[in-house]
Amino acid sequence: MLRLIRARLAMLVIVLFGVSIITFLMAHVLPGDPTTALAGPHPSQETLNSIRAQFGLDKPLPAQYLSYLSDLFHGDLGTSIRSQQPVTHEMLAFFPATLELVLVAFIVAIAFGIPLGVLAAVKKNSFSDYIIRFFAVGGVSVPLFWGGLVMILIFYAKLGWLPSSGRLDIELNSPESVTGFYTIDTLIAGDKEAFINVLKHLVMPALALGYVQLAFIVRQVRSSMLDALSQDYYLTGRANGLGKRFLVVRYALRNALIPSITIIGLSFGSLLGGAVVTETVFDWPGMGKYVTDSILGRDFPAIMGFTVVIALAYVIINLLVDLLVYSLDPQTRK
Amino acid sequence: MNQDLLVVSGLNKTFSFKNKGVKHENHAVKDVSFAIKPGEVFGLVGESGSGKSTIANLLMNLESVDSGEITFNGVTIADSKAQNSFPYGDIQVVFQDPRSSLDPRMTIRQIIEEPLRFLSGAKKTELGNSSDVVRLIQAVGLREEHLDRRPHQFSGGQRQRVAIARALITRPKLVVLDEPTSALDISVQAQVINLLKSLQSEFGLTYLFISHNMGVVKYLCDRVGVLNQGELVELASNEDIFNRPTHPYTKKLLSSVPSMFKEMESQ
Amino acid sequence: MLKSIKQLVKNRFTGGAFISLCVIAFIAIFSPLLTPYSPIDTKPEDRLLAPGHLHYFGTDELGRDIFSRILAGTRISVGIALFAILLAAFVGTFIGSFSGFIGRWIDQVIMRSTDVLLAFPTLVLALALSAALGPSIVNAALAIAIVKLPIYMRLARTQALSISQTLYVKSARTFGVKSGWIVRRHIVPNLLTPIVIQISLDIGDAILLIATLGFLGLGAQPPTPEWGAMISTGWNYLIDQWWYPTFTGAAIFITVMAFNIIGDGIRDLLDPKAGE
Amino acid sequence: MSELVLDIKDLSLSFLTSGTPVSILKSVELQIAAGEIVGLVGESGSGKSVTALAISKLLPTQITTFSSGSIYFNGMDILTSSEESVAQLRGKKIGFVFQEPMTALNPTMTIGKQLFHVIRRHSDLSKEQAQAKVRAALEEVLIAKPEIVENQYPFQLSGGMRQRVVIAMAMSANPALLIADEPTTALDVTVQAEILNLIGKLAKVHGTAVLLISHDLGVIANTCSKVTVLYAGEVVETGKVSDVLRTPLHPYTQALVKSLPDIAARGSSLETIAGEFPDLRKRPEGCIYAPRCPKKFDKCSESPVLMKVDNEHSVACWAQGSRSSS
Repeated sequence: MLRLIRARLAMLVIVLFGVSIITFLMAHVLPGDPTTALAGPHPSQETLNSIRAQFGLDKPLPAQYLSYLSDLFHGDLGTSIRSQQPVTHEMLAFFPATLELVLVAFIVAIAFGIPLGVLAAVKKNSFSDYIIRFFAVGGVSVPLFWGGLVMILIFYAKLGWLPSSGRLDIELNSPESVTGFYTIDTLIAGDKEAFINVLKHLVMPALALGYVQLAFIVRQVRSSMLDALSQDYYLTGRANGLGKRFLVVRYALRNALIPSITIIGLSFGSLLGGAVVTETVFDWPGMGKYVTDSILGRDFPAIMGFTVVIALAYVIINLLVDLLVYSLDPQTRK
Repeated sequence: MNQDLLVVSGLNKTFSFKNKGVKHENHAVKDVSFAIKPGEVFGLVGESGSGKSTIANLLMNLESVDSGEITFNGVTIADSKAQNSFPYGDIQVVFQDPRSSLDPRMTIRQIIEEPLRFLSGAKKTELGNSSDVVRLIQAVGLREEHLDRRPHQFSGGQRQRVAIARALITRPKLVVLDEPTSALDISVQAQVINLLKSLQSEFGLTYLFISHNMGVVKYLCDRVGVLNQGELVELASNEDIFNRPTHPYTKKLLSSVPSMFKEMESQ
Repeated sequence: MLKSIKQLVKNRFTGGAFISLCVIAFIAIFSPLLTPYSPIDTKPEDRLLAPGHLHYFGTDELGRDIFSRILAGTRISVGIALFAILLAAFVGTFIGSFSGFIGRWIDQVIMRSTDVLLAFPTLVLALALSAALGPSIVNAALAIAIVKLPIYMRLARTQALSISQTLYVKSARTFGVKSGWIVRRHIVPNLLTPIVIQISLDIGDAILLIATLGFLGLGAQPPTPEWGAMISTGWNYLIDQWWYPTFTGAAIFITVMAFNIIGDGIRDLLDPKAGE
Repeated sequence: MSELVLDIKDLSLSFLTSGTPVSILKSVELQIAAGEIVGLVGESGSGKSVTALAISKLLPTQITTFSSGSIYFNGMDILTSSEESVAQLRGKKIGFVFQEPMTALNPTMTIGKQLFHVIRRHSDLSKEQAQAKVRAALEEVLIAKPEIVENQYPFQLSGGMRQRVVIAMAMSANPALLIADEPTTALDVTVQAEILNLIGKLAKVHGTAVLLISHDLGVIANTCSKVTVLYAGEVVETGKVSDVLRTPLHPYTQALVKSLPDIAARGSSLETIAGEFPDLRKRPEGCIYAPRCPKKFDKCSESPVLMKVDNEHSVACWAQGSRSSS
């Protein structure tokens, strides 16, 4: 067990090292580097040089990279051009909002994705299989932003059932932040009305974001379930008189989950990515929206800061997935 | 001309692999020696893990030799110093599984002619560019129009015939048969065995026949080596091995074979 | 190949998608002839008209015919997506099969670098790359190609590894065949089927990525009629001129759906195990 | 003759493959009495595994159509019985052993747990009693140190050990019939001998009827008392092993026996069968073996019926029929 963790951690360091190189390259080497943006329209040479000096861009590349690395190490993601604030602080401020949205979307995706995938596999080529597959292929084909827009159009503009932006109605005061999750903080504060309101705000963004990953999970679980159901041990079980339902749940599903967990881990990562779009459409004050505003404002350090944070989160998720697979699949413990 | 065609002396091969961080050594071939005379069918028998396939790989230069030496026609073709030139074309192989030994994307003609493409030196001049693909495809019992089809259009038995034709295209002196009939049905196996026997006389071939099927070895092989966990435990003529086995493992192997008539007498 | 196309059409599920794909391809190729109005010229007086017989999908804030811009957008989205995926597939297959066949430390280096690229969620990496390269449709295409590259490198590598274990490659080695011939004649030809399946599954995703980058302002810049960019501006008119962003988005959805259904059909057809 | 455990009469079935029905079995007859070990031999495509799966209704229902016949198990016709009543038999009255020990067991569950599930399913033993029975079942199939094997996973066992576990599972409810479909094909010769002896011993001890399916005549000769030979889904010959293999009457059986290298004289060439395997999409009229049969004559255009040559030896061949008394 320890040996596996050590190997994975070593891998983690290598990958993070690679991530830092890529983000460094993107930030400092590629044509659109920040100085051109900062210097404003047709800058004179002096202003360009002073800005370059200010950002230390005049030093040789390796030296720049080392200083970039040491900043990263100390959690310093550079300063935002727009707000002149350290990117790290802004990230920390916005992170809980994104995490709350992504977690709810993730729970929705798994809660419905796994059972639907299993159902589609067990009832292969039946009517319900076709419906689920059509629903799933729709999910992977819908553009995230368009899905959100259509939802706003229907449930906000036309039916007026749900609010279309923000985490809480403006007139209600936001809960005193304990966990940073409005859902939990309102519960802690015992403010039932605010809690309901927070849920109403969460519905559309979480569904818009979760639907795409739900579709991915359905397709993956269905294909690995079909594979598990076609294995010899399933036929041996049937021949030994074990019930179909028992075999599907206790035998096939367990084996089907192992390959699916990796995909589910990946889908959590892409939820973080998708949040950029969903938060913009639903005006959700999280890291995603912060990034789109940075894009509009050419705030390069902020964009790069976001990319590093997401990559770090993604690598940690993959580590957790590996450990989960390790516990489920005895062959990895050989 | 009783000079041996192939001489294997003191052959050793060890595979090392890591399992849970611990280094494991698998001494697959332990000090194996034998010689094959021209025109002979030499059998190598053993169960899985006995090292027979590893020996085949060593002979075909697919694995490097740890120690010991292999000489072919008096010339050293493999030893621990590994910079010997391998007589490609003189030694050919036919593998067990016909479904995987032919490239599904190639036509039968391309498959059979592939070995010709890489001959060098004496062998190339000897063959010139007379490619007797047509003669060979007929010699193995198929028809000329089969040459332009692809492997998936053939049965297991037919594919094995194509593999044999491919092995003979370079007019080899020695053909290594690595379990050529194990994946075939009885009736198809009989056809392939008859074919191998007739081709041997027609092309003057020498066979190294590797198998776990004692029945086929008893029928085909002049001399037989019995392998157990990498060791050559017994080497003798067909007569001696099957009627007067000396080594306990050989006896156990022979007694385990559910032969047709032996049991019924006692029933 | 013809037989498999017949099978694709026969199955009800993929039949519809196949027809819509033909229509999309037709539009992409002949869009200049099909568009009733110029997708670029503005006519302020026709600003934000509702869909009618003159303008099937109405007009945008600069009086341009939305229907024509959507038709013109087909060529951009599908064309760029194909370019990015084929580029990623070609380069990825080459490097992946080479690394899978040669193995040893080269393989490790290449595989670790794919792990690094895969350490970013696709959208995030595409977003960062486009921002770094500077917002333009070509840079967006390059970003998508780079993001998709590791998928093909890893797929080609695993395929190359399993093919190099087959008996026909082992036999080729016994003929004294050089590695170059084995890769060219045995590895790559047998590698194509899984790569084609992955390409057919990836095109839909690439179109989505292009549209998303466009929506975020990182893809095509105005006035190019790129679907994502159109919605990026059209979004502000959602309440009053709901058809403006909705129809444009529907075009993306239907195109991507058609590609994905065909992709599934091709996978079930060519890779029997996955289908069964 | 003692009461029949299994009585298959005139069984014909076809599979729907890519739209066209392919006739897999045609009027198959097979009888097994308690305590008897009957061999079913045939080459690939003969339909021997399909027959086995048909007995406990494990064939894929959407593509299988039974065109005729019945399968009586202890007097109950499987084909007309409900799925629930047949499900009761599986594992309890009919045990199954498959060919591939490598994949027959669930890779992510311990051996003990999988055995436990089967035992609990077919008995009302408490958890503790069932756990004890797991160990007893492992001992009965001669697995050394069952208390260790119990907690191991399938990938930690050798092929032979895994096949023993599969046999323990199949025999755990003391079934009336054990179907072993090529149980030793994937195993080494020495391990094969042990497994065949184990199956023979268990059948004798429990009086279980055994249907042993194999393509290896040696395995059949060594283990079974009676044998049925299948060619392209049709029974060509059936009878006592010594009769059928020592003095085969049907040209196909004769060719099979003569094509075996183990008993052929070294110099002689083996007898082979000309022609190709028939296309079962349109099963030819008359004798299925006619196109490849050296003894073909005009009567062979009529489908032969299984005719008794003596009380226990029957053959489906006109050339044989005219010579014998019946």
